Amino acid sequence: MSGLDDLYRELILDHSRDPQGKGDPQAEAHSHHELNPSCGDEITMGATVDEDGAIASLHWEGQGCSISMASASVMSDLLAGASRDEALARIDEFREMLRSRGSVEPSERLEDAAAFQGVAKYVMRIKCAMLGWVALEACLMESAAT
Amino acid sequence: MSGLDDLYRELILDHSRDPQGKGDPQAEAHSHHELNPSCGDEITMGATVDEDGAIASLHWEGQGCSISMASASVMSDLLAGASRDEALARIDEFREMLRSRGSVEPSERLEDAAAFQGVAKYVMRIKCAMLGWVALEACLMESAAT
Amino acid sequence: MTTRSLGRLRRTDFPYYAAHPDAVYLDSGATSQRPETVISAETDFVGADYAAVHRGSSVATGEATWAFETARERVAAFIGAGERELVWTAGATDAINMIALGISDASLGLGSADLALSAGDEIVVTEAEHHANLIPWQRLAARTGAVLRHVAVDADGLWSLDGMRREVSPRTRLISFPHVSNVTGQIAPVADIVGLAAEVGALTVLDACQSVPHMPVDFSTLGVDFAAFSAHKMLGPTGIGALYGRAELLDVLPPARTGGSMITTVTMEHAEFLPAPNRFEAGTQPVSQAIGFGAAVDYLASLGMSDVRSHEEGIAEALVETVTRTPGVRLIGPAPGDERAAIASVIVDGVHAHDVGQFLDDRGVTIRTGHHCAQPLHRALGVPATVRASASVYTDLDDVARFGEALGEVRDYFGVTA
Amino acid sequence: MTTRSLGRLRRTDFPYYAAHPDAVYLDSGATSQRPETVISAETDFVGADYAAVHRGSSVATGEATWAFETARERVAAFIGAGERELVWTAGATDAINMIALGISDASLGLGSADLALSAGDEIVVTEAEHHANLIPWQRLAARTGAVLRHVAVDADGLWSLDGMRREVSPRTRLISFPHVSNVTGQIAPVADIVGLAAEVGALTVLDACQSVPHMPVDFSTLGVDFAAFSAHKMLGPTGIGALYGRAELLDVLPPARTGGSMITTVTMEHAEFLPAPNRFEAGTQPVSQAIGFGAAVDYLASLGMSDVRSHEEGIAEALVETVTRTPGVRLIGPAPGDERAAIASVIVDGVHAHDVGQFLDDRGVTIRTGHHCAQPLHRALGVPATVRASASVYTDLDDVARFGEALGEVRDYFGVTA
Ligand SMILES: Cc1ncc(COP(=O)(O)O)c(C=O)c1O
Ligand SMILES: Cc1ncc(COP(=O)(O)O)c(C=O)c1O
Repeated sequence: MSGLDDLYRELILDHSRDPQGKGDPQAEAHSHHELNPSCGDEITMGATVDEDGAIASLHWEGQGCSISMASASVMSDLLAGASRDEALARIDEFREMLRSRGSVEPSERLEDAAAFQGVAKYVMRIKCAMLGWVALEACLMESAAT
Repeated sequence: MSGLDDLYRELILDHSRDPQGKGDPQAEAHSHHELNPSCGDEITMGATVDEDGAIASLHWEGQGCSISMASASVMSDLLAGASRDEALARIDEFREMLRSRGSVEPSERLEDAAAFQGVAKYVMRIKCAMLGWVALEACLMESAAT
Repeated sequence: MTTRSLGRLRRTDFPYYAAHPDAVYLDSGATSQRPETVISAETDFVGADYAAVHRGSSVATGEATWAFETARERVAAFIGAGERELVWTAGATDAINMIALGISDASLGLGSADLALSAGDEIVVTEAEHHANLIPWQRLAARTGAVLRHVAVDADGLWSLDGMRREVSPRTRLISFPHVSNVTGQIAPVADIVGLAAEVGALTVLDACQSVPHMPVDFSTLGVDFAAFSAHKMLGPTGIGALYGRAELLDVLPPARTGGSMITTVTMEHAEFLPAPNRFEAGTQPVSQAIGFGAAVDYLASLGMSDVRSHEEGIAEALVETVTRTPGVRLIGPAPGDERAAIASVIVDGVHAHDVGQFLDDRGVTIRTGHHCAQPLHRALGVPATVRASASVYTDLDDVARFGEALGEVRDYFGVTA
Repeated sequence: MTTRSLGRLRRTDFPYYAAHPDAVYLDSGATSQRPETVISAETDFVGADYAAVHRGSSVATGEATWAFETARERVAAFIGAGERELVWTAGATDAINMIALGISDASLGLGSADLALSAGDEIVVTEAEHHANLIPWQRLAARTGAVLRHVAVDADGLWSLDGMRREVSPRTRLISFPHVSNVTGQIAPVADIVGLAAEVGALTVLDACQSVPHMPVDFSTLGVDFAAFSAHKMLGPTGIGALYGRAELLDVLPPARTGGSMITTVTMEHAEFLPAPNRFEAGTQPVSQAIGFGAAVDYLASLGMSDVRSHEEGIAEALVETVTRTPGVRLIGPAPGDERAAIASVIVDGVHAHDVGQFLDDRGVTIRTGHHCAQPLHRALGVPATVRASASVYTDLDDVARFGEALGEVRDYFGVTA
């Protein structure tokens, strides 16, 4: 697999062409906007956490490169329905994998999100892959505070 | 002669210890203050030009290194009584000698001021040697304009 | 192979190409490669005889001192300025800020009243500005109550003299504009705008970052009041740029940055400033960088800037030709056949600029993706980012061909139907 | 031979000494020599893989990118700052101006009202300031109507905590002072002044140009709000320095210099700025210089700053001892036996400082003569200029001995009777 194909795995290209979880973030209890100032990519993520602390609903909109769009899409599949604590733990794992420069193997719990492993070698793209995850993290923090 | 002895010739050290032409510059018709901001040396030169265009009287005060003081002193001896045009010509010759990096031999007309030839090799000291001469030049320009 | 003769240039003059003879470097608009002479000018200077430049009498010292003192002369001569009209700055951004902050101080009464702006006075820029030639004027307007107006760009990202004419009025005090746009490659009609400014008595500021490295530029002939450019875009080091200003203006513009070496007399209450250029050069200067800058200008001058321009005209034509025949790729900026600098920014239908950039990078082609510090222009184009190829003296037709080849494969890779 | 062990230092690490093993360089207070590792860090970076730092995937690129990104971490760690608290600047002078201009903008309503100064507010500095830490505050006072007060120095050029206490009042909004005086070598009682500032709610700014290169310095432990220092005085390149600021202050201080790379969203009307440190880093940064700065800090850290300080304490003692036993030479600054940095400024009875300097230069001893950008201090001493010897890590006792020898011959050469 060439470096590039390792970055743009089939799963990622598929998600970028047909992103999951799109919808009106403002309709959720909490929403948060994230911008990558270096390229203009942006995502607004919305989430509603139910009384048991589970993500009852999650929707986002945004524009950007295939990595940022696919990553938000895969995350939507993975974390919709998860408990707040579980979701935060997955976000941490995802971040750790990306920042490891390839030294950290993705945990099984990341499921399809493991496909973003190849991003770790492209320092300039880590921010793209994190965009949606960081936005959800902010929503969950806010929901915990209220 | 070592480089240093070529800079600090006996004549220069003598003049710096016993400077000529000192007196109240404000008592002259024209006076001008020159400062070397890099070291704080300063000279106020005063000159009175008579109706025939000759320097009837010339006095200065100031403080500074031996080069600047000796140079003002030697200039006083050389140019008191000279015509304005002659004086301006000598000032030009002196400047040219200093800026030549040693390539221009002093003209005989510079008399004792030729002793400053060694300064040409010390770029940092050219401004010191010029201080009094530049101040006189300004007085003469002013006298010509009035 | 280069398009037209740049006789004295050897790609191997550049350590980058010596190490990577096959590299396709098309990001000179962001920052350029440096010839070995520029690198060694600095290294030699900071090595064996570093301290000596300040004082001393050895032969080596004399040479280092001479190198430093003459660097300003050489850079000034290169852009048609007197020595007193060329100020060292940290870069072009710093230079533009120095003008804006100086006028701001003048407006607060800390310097020449002639330069002061009052509420309602107008500053005119273009919608094509690099942020460096936009935000400093926004801040100046906010400080003084002046109004910032702008000439809009069209669907191709171009602004026009007519548009400028509509924005300029007797209230206009300052017009700042890009000599060459870093996104579209559009070349400004400088003489016309200087004429327009003269009609209303406005100052002119030229953002010359993308012109000075690529064509003969003589600021005094052009007649602008101020100009700014950076060494790192013209084969020189980072950490240094230059502010050009007409001597009589520089002597009265208040220095925004104050400190050592720019003064005559300082008391605890008050400081008197030196004349230009030194009044703007507070503190220890980028000494070795100035020497590197001098070496960069020497290298360019040895090629001849007219030859550089005709070489790059050839590259520009080839870029336009290559891009316009690639399906699904839209070229912004001047129409094919029209004058432009050797800059080509494109939008690939269906593929985000970042993904295009990553693909080209994988094919060994270095270009730039993003808003290129020109968000308003990109907003007008309706895209957040473009893909920009930009050339310099060492760019050749093979570079363009390999760029074109890779660009042609992008949409297929990302599965976009043609 | 060094006074105390600086085990890892080899003079030949410095190309200057490799070329001139007998050089007596006592002008490190002005600018320092650089080890080969600093020079080659830059050269390696700008050579074969220059462009690559921005994007790309080769191993060399990865290393260059890593070098650039970690330089800030390393410089920040060196002075006890978080990464977000360390801003690259063009130098210390630029850093101090950035604070003063930022507060000026805040006072004009362009940013945090907390930082705004009003007419009658007071700024306190010392009479020992370098012009870089004086004129920017004069200008800020002039812009805002604030009053600039100062602590006077005594006949030896020293200022005191008591003196500072007399100038500080509830109207004091900012206290700026030199950690180490570049003329007297006096070391400030930082903790006491920070305490004094806290009592009245004033900000503190530390001019750390002459401390960071010579002793362990931890700004967060010291508790100052802002600090400034330059790379070229600490074995690093010219063209770069740093501003330290507590994160919560840097996030609200308006950026004086605006342009690319310091923004989030820009429209023609308005720009939003990034958080610190990037909000202060407009335009292309001194990239290779940052890498050189990182290498300089690595070199110093490998020596250990406590060991550097005790080495230089030995040099300071030797300087004081040598100077005080030379007839007709007056040492200014702290009394013999009192704490001082390895800086000794002297006045030679009957010989102008410039002439002393020329004589020493002829004997192969490089020192500095002049007002050292501290005219008010020299006015207080009653002389226009002094002769300054200043040390760094590579200075040894032989240097001091040869300086003493030459100094002993000066008056005789100029025919001054003892
Ligand atoms: C105490 C002090 N402050 C400020 C400065 C200014 O530093 P720079 O010239 O590197 O900006 C210096 C050095 O000249 C200094 O010694
Ligand atoms: C047109 C234009 N103006 C200004 C700048 C800013 O130059 P620098 O980042 O070197 O300060 C650039 C380069 O980025 C540019 O292309």
